[in-house]
Amino acid sequence: MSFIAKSPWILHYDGSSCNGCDIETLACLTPVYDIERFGVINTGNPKHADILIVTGSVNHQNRDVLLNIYNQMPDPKAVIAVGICAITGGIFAECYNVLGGVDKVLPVDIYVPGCAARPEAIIDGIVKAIGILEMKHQNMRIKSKWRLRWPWKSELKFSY
Amino acid sequence: MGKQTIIPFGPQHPVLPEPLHLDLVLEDERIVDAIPSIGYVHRGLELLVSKKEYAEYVYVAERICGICSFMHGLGYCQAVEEIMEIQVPERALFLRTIWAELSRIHSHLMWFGLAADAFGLENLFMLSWRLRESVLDIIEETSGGRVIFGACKIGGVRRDISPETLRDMCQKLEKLKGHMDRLTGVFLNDRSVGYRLKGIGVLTREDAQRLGAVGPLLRASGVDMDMRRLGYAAYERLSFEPVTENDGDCYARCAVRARELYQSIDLIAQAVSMMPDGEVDTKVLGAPKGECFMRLEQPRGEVLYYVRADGTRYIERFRVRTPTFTNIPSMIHCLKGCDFSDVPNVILTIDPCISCIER
Amino acid sequence: MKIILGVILYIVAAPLVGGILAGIDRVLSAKLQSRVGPPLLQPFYDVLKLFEKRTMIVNRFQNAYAWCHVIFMAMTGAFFFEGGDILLAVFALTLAGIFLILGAYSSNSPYSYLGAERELVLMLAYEPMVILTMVGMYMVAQSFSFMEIAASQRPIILYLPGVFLGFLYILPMKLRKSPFDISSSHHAHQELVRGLTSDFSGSMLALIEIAHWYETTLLLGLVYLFFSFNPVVGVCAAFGTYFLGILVDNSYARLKWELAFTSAWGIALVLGGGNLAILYFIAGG
Amino acid sequence: MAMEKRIEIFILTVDELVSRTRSLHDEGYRLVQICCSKVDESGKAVLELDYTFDKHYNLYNIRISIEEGAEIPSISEIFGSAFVYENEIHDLYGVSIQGISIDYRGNFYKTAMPHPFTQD
Repeated sequence: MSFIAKSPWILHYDGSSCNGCDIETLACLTPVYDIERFGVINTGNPKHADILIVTGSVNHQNRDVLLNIYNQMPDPKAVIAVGICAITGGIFAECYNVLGGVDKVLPVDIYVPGCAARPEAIIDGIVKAIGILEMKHQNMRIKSKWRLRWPWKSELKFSY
Repeated sequence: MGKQTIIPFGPQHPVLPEPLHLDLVLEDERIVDAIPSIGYVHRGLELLVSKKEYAEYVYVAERICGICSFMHGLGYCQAVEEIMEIQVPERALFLRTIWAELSRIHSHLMWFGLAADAFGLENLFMLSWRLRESVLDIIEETSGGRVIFGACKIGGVRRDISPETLRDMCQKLEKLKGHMDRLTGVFLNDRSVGYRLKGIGVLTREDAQRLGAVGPLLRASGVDMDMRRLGYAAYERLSFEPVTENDGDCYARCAVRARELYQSIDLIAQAVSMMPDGEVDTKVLGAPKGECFMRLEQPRGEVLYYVRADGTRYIERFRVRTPTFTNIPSMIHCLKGCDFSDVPNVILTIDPCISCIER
Repeated sequence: MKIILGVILYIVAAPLVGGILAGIDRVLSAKLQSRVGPPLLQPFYDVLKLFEKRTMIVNRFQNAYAWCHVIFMAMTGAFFFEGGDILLAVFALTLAGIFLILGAYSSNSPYSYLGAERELVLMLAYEPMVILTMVGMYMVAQSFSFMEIAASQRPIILYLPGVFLGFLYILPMKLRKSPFDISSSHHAHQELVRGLTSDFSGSMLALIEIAHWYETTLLLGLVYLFFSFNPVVGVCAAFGTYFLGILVDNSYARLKWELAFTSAWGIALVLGGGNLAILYFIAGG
Repeated sequence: MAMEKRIEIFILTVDELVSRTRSLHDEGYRLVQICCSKVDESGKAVLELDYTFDKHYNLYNIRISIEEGAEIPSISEIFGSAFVYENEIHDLYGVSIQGISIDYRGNFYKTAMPHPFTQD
């Protein structure tokens, strides 16, 4: 078991959601649901995050923002699409400005259905994403033959 | 004149979960200009009227915004009912009022949490959201949903609330009042919170009126304007006074919302005590023809719906002017001249709802 | 030989103590917020996970600065706990802080830039009080050596109550806690995202976190010095101070840098300076 | 206070818009919204702009009809908050409005297609 399973840090991006799934995602952090039990922190900073939670569909303007955020997240990382809008576009799929679900832009690992997705479902999605993160970490380890990424092995990957 | 820095604020930013983008021009830590740019949430749902039938469009209207979802549905339904001249049963009107006020409580409690988070008091954020959960429990118990509950439909409401549940609801809300005292007490009396809120982002009465502010933002500047006075739903028969404060700063906006929480609980108690018996919906036949403006008071302020129908099953034009949209000029005005560390406070005390702005 | 062993022991043990303290902090904060909270060892999981992650850097200087930050932080503690000169330790601590600021400056992100600026202001705010603390300890113990201060049987706290209170006041600035988590906070819910550490990721962030644990241990060590006449009281006071910090963290809003600066200088002047002046006159008279 | 029943709409020409708006402003009215809708008038597409004002909970509507692509004057000098609506109408309907106090020049909404609300 790798440590990534013990401390998945999330980053929440609101695509073009109606706020319903957003507030449910935030509600996961609060006392009744308290997702910090699993070591989850809402980082707010892509460079620190392991799991990207996207609510709402993708449109032409936030497409680049989403890609940018995803590219700034260091590997291993997972993407969760929360809510029906993030999965297919939902009720707004027919709108002219909506491209569709998040998977049009990013590889999505976990789909959490619902309108709005309930906090229990979101927590379940995050726990499932932990499994995927661990798998991705194993793949990285096979490639690099290192269990830990040693600090001096860092790469110049991102610049402004 | 110091060196100017431009800080991109959003669209992804931990303080504001929603994608508003602001370019803040800073001189050291002082904001000299703020340029908002929107469109990250723009879906164009006003055009969906040509694809969804008028009765089906209620679902879209509810998803304009997930926080005041019920009120958006209510506004749309009222506009269509107005055009079609439908008499909504009394009981349905009272139930609508109750759900609308529950939405207001849940929205304000959520706002208190986000505001606490903005000035770095994590503990208060957790407390407010914990109280909010008890309101959500009531909403779930009565309607089946937590944030988007689809209780409103053209001609009435979708389900009835039994008298026992109504009684329980009143008791729970009465109990909630005690917890709210603690919450609002911290907001209004704590010294460090007061330091972050008092005198910050002042909007004078004249500026508020000139810039078209609405809702708690306007009432905090001393203007008595509350669309509930129009008497839609059952408000005509309930007695209440709009809450106003005179300072126009972030603290006053907090105080307005704090007092509105109690007002809402009081309104619900009044509505429950006056609740008539009878049906909760009427049959709707035909299609709307005509046009209508409908205004409601949302947690964030006055919202206006314009519906124009031509007698087919599809509405011709639907427009919604949401409170946050008209509060943008006030927000820009307040941001200018304040500190960078005040930006989250000022933005949040406007209570922005970006998906409302852009629809 | 004994010193070398001691240094090695310190370098291994200090982050463990700091990490456990951070874990206690998170559990206690969660309890104060009526949540269950993470496991006690969560900070260690976090840091080990960060080592597992790929590290993205903006430029190579960043790595060097992060390394210097943690090395100097560890060295400071080593000076301090192995009986070195506390004045030297305090200057090395400042240097370690400067390296983090340089690291934040070296990335072009406006958030880390502003975070670095605020950290500099904070440094200006707390540094006078730290120096006054050192001077006060010298006046009481007639030595800058940690060993001699710790060994002195005089209850330093009785001579320096004002200095101690002033030191308590600046402690949240060094520990990055509310009300002074201005430049970088534990919870990234502020206008600067994570401020100073916004642009560090993966193992570099882990190093900064470890450096923070060293710093926590070191600062609690300074608190211990005030009560060193009785080791049990000293350890209790150090932990008590930390818990007080958690309590304050959970009950205050984040203040602004102007207030942090003026209040820290005011307190340094009144409490610290006043205390030293009284001490001087009593000693002189 | 009763609900607003049938709405009163005053139909004006483009030239009268600014002067009427100014007199409403002086009478203490507040700008509630500006709304644009596309209507077919005997086979020809016409844009109708509704300017809604409010005083003491009473709505006052001004409606002007223009052709697509026409130019109209801005009222943002009179009502400071008008600039958001005018930018919106410019971006979504392609109406060019002269002299908006804060003019985004088509960058307020960045949509997939220009002037989506005029497309069929």
